Amino acid sequence: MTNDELKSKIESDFKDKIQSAVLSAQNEVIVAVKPEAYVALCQELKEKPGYDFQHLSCLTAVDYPKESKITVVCHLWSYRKCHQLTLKLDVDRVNPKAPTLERVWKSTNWFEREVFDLYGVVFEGHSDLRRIMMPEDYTKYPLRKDFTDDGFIIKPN
Amino acid sequence: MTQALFYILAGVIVASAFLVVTVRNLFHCALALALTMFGVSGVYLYLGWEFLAAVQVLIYVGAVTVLIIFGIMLTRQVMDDHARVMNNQILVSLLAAGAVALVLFLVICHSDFQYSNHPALAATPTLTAPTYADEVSSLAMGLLNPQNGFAFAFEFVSILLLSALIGAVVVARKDPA
Amino acid sequence: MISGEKLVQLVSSLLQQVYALLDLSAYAGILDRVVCAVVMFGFVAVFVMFLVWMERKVSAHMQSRIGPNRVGPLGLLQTLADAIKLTTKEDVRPAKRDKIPYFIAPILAFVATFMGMVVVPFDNKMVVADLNIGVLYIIAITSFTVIAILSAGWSSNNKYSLLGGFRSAAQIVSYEVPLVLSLVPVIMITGKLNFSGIVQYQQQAGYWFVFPQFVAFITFIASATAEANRAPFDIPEAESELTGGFHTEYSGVKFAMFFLGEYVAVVVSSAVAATVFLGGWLPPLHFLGFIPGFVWFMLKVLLIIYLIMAFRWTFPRLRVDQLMDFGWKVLIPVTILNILVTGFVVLLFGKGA
Amino acid sequence: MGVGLKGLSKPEIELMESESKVPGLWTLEKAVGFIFRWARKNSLWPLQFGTACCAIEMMATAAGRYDIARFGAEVFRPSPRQADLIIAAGTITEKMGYALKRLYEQMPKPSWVIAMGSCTIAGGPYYYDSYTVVKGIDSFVPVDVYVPGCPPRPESLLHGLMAIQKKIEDEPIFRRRRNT
Amino acid sequence: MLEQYGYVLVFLLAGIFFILMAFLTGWLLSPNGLLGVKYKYKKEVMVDTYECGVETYGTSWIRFNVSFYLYALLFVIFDIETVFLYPWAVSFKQLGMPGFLEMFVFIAILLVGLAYAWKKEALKWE
Amino acid sequence: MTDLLLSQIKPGGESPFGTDEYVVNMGPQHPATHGVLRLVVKLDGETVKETMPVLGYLHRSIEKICENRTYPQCITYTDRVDYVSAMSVNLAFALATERLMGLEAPPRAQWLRMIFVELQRLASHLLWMGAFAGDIGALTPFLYGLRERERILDLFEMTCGQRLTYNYIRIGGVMIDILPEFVPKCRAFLDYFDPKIPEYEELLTYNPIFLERTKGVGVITPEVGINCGVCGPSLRGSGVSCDVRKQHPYLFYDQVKFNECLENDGDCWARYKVRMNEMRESVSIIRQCLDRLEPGPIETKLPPILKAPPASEIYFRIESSRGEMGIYLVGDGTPKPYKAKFRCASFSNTFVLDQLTRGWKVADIMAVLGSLDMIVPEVDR
Amino acid sequence: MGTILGYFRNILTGFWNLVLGLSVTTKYLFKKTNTQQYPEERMPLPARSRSMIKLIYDGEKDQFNCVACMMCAKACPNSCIKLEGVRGPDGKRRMTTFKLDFSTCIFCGYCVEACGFDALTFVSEEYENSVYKRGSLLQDEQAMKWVRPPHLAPKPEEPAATAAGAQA
Amino acid sequence: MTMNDVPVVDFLYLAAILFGIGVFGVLARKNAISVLMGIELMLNAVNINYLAFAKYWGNGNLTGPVFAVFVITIAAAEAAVALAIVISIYRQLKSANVDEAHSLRG
Repeated sequence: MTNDELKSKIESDFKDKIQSAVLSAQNEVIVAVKPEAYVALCQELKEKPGYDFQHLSCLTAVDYPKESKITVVCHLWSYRKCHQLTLKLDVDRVNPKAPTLERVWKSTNWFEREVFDLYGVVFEGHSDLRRIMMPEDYTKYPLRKDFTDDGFIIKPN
Repeated sequence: MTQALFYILAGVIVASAFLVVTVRNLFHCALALALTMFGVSGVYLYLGWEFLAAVQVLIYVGAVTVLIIFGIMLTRQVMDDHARVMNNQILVSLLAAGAVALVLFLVICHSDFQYSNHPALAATPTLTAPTYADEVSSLAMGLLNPQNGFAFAFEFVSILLLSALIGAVVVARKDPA
Repeated sequence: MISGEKLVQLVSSLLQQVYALLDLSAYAGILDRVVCAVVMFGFVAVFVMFLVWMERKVSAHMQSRIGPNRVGPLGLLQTLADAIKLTTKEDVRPAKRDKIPYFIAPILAFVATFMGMVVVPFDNKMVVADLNIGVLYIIAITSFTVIAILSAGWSSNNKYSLLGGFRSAAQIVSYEVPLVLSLVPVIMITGKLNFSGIVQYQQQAGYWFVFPQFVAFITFIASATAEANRAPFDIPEAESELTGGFHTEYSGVKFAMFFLGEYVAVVVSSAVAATVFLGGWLPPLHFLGFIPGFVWFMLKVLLIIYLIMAFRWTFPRLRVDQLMDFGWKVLIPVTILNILVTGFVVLLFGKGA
Repeated sequence: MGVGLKGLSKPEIELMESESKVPGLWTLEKAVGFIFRWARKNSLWPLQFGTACCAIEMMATAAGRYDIARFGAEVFRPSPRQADLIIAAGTITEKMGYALKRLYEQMPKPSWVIAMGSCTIAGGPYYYDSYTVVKGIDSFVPVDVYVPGCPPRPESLLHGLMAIQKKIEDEPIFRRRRNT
Repeated sequence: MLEQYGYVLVFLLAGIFFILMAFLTGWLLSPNGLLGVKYKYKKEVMVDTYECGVETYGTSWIRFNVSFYLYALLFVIFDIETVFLYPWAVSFKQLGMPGFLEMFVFIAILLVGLAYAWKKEALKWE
Repeated sequence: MTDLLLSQIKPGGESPFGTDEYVVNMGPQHPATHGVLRLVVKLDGETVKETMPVLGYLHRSIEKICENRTYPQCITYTDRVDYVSAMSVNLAFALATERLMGLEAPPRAQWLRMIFVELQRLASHLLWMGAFAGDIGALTPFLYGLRERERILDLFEMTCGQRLTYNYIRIGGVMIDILPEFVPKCRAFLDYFDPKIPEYEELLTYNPIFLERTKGVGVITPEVGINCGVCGPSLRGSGVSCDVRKQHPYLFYDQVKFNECLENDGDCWARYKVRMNEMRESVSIIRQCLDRLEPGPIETKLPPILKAPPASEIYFRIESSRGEMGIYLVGDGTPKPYKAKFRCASFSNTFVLDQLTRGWKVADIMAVLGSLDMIVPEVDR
Repeated sequence: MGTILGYFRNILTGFWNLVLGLSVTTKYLFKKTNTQQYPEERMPLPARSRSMIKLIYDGEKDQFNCVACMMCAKACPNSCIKLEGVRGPDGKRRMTTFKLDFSTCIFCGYCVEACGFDALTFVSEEYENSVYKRGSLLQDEQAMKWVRPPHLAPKPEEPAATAAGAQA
Repeated sequence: MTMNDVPVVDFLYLAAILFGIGVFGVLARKNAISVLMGIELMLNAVNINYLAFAKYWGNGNLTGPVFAVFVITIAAAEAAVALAIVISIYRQLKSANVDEAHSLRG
């Protein structure tokens, strides 16, 4: 199945769950998900025979201060079908909240903790949402674009 | 010279035995017990019982003390510095122990053991220290020779050990419930 | 030709003269003993230094390295430097320690094994005290090590120390049983408990016990390695789990004493193995008899020590439960079986076997 | 990061103010001091401490080709109680800094520190834009020798070790009585 | 014969003496000892428990698992066996077959104990 | 800094076995945690009740730094993400950037990249084998591994001048062409290396102690493995085919012959076997690459200032020595990446540690951790 | 019976495999080591080795080759190069101060590649850089001065043209 | 060897003192393990007597040492079982004090 086919298949199968599905210039299928259908869509993508996305490669976030949003990005991979899918979920930057995917892929546990630690996105329903990289009593979210701290020197030029 | 050695040894034994019953920290008690046992093995040696001295060290110092230390670790009361060590019968027990010791002393004083060093007795050949071949192998003969009386006791010991083993394993093992 | 016996006679007559010269003949008995102790301590210290150096060299060459070579020829003084450094290192005493056991543990660890050196027969008659119950004596006296290790682990007030110390105690007591049992067949054959007697038996019989009692030899080496807490049985010190085990909190001289004690334990067990199984001071072939017995003895001891070192640098470490299983479920049944088989064979095929 | 590790000055040595009055004692002291320095120099046991890339080079230094054992320094001790030297190999973050500081303070004196690699010397590649990396461990642990490189070659580390050895020759061994 | 044990005693005392001397030397010469260089540092951290560079948590003197005790117990039992085994081994040839059979029974009974412990998983490290 | 973590752990009640629950802290400075991973282990006696990895002792904020570096400058940081296998990360980043910008490196550069990445895989696996053996107590294989690794590093140093942080694989090609003597030297190394693998196997594979320590220990079932995101050789030990080189070929991996090494047991021993076999496969891949190496350019012509198109993004994965190495790049039209995320195999592999060690003994933590081939900077970045 | 036989067979095979392992290590005990005894023997490093960065000093012209074009400072991912230059009387720029902070330098090589004037170079053999003071790692042009020995030809000019580092 | 320098009564006195201390330990200590240690002391005192008598009055009869061996054996077995009981009581009552072990009665 080529990425083009995958895109159209997703568009037809999950019309009500996604906002958009595009094929990027780098030939990747990028799907923007509706927040309320996020977990359900992931569950189906994992289990539905045509998709078989058993493997969550990566979960991260991108901070867009201009648009005042943080995008949670998941990269899925199917070991059987060998295809890849990018899921995107926009959350509010001021009060970032997203449902957890822990029940779908266990591996998201640490990925979500990391995103929580570095971006401050709260994953609701997460079993153990603590800081993972930074000290427990740290208060800031370092990977946000507007992060500053003492001892944080920005490279000149 | 050697006489003095015995009295030093006796002093060590008594002092460490005293520590065993009085020291608060159980771990220290166990160490003092090991020292006592070592001293007692010295006494055995002094009496000429080499093999038994070695056995004393092997069993008491090497095994029983270790067992007791493990027991202490399992019933951690050791670091409980505020708890009382003695129960409330301390005076009574002091009296009782004193009485026991006194009675024993009296018995010893009034017996004819006093005269064991009587020259007549001292001259008898039995008083020489048992020689090497005697001790270990004659102990074995005494124990194991079927004609001798202890063969049955010997086998009985193995039954005893077996039952001790089974009993202790059953009692000490964690309860599945 | 020089032999251990002559050497001893020479030295003792020399000593007598010295005593006479100093007008101390009345105390000859006690002075003899003190001289023995001092000489033995010197020997142990130097030999252990040599062994540590040897271990470092052997491990280095096994790993395609060179090993220490800066201090002294071939780095021979390396251990001396280590010893001096450890002596001049600050002695950190943890605040929460249990003072008395913390202090006596290193003393006991060394003394227990050092006392074992009393019965080591370097050559015919070249032995400090040829005790009648030699074998039993060594086994009894080295059981003090357990107490030392327990004290060290207990008193340091450190989780790794405690876990390491108690593991070690459990290990040592478990391996003491096969150690003791593996010597029984030899005693059955010789009927002797003293080392010289065992060697003399081998001399008369014309073979070393390693050949008829190979199983006993292997089990002895294995349990002796475990008794000395050496890899692959170094669970108590298991660096990758417990950061050093019972001596985690010891520094400076006290740590050096544990180190020394461990190596003396290795020396004592190798000496026992060399005596009981490899014929002690006997030369391997008759025509090699011109080389003094103590040289042969030391060579055999070194061979066994090399074996123990090679174990350490070759094998992975057993897990603690597997270690216990190995002791109880392999070594003890095998040694008991060995005793029974030896008994049958000796009884069936005549007294001379 | 605002938490900030507190600095620690190199243990101050109460230095000699005047030499001993007895000349013989002085020579003895010198001779003994020579032996002690020789011993310390040739028996630098490092702590098993490595965090990042430099730790791999540290291992390589201990391995066959470079063989730190030649200097008697292959005895990597897991416990700081028996170590003489911390080779701070690799990036030290604030979180790790507390551990490093504690480890250093738990080492019996005399003890030495090698700052190996750019990261430990000054934050290295993580000097800019990093919100976690300590910009030089010398702010809280007294460093004796800096070995630059990213990571330094094993030879460089050996050179650093020899620099420590040279440094030991100048360090006092005995307490001197003050001339009052 | 027994004067030989004088050597043992002297070795014991000498060993203790040598070690105390080593301790004394260490105390004299080491830093912060009597003659050594004085270092100033934070004593409370230095003497605190080492635990991989973080502060220690909870007590170290914990209660241990019963399996330690069970091993020690088994050891005691088997150690007693050696008490009988050694004299037997020494006079093995005098005792002949009857003695051998006696000991066979003895060992067999103890092996039953070992097998029991094995079966009941007392020989299982927790 | 207060240690908040420990204050959160409950002291733990009395267990029915008469043993206290016992919290042992391993790390951050601990010989077996390969650097600065910290494990807080709850024990019941010697049995592990829970393993709690505490990360972040080496969190160096590389992702933040990369947001303020140009694409070529980022390559220097990729070296330090996984210093044991720096070439792989170099390659991943270079390939991701090339895809993002629609570039392609010339064939010779691709072959060179393959050679170096496979050599790096050998070096990494050698170090892993040594460290794994060291974790379970065998010290000598560690030095053997390092000894052979030195010869690989010689090849690297000869070519790019560094031993560990190469900065060799660049966007659009490689830094510099190999020297003419490289190919014979590389072949000589491979010939030297061939008989070494059986030697390690003699030392370890069927050693009864090694078998005891690894067989049946830390079993990853395929379901758990996939669900927990385990990848690379660790997952192949469970019999799941997950080699990116096969599934989603990059470079010229579709033009060389090699087998994907699979074992079915999923225990530490299976993972060990997979890596040992992978070394053999790597040797064969390098031989094939050397055979097919032809002269040609080693770099494509790049624009003077390398800019990614606005709002472009790429998630590119390769098979690094430890498993799936993914790079997620978001471009915003400037010379610097808007977002760079390194998806490292160790991060997800370490996650599974807690599940694998529960109910096992303390010593098994080391064996399992070792067999997962965890590198702390990859976890923390 | 089978289990008992298996028990002994396991013991025997295990023993044999242990002996095999021992034979490997013992074999190496007698093999020659490949240790480079560093202070006495110095391993010849490949010419490309990135051990130390030096500023090339032209002995004939009695000046540094550097013209302070700032390419190296720009290429440096870590901003550890600080340099200043002036335009000389002949209209050519000349470097006046050059500071490289080796305490943060990561030896990535971008500065050398970016240099189009053969002014910076790596010197392979100078790896003994340990210092007692951190300050001495901030080196200036005098400390980095290096005259190219005659047997080392100047580099072909490929780096400046193609180096990716130059695009910074 | 001049063994006979020490009169046999001195051994007996030593044993008596040791026995007395043991009795005191058994009666006065609160902790069951201490009580056990007291018992061990008493048994040792008995053994000293056995061996002293066997040496001085034994007339070559080895019954004394044989009994000493049995005493050592039984003492060790007793210690093992007693400690096991202490441990199991401790597990029930969370205490190893003898006074508190009343509940064993019913």
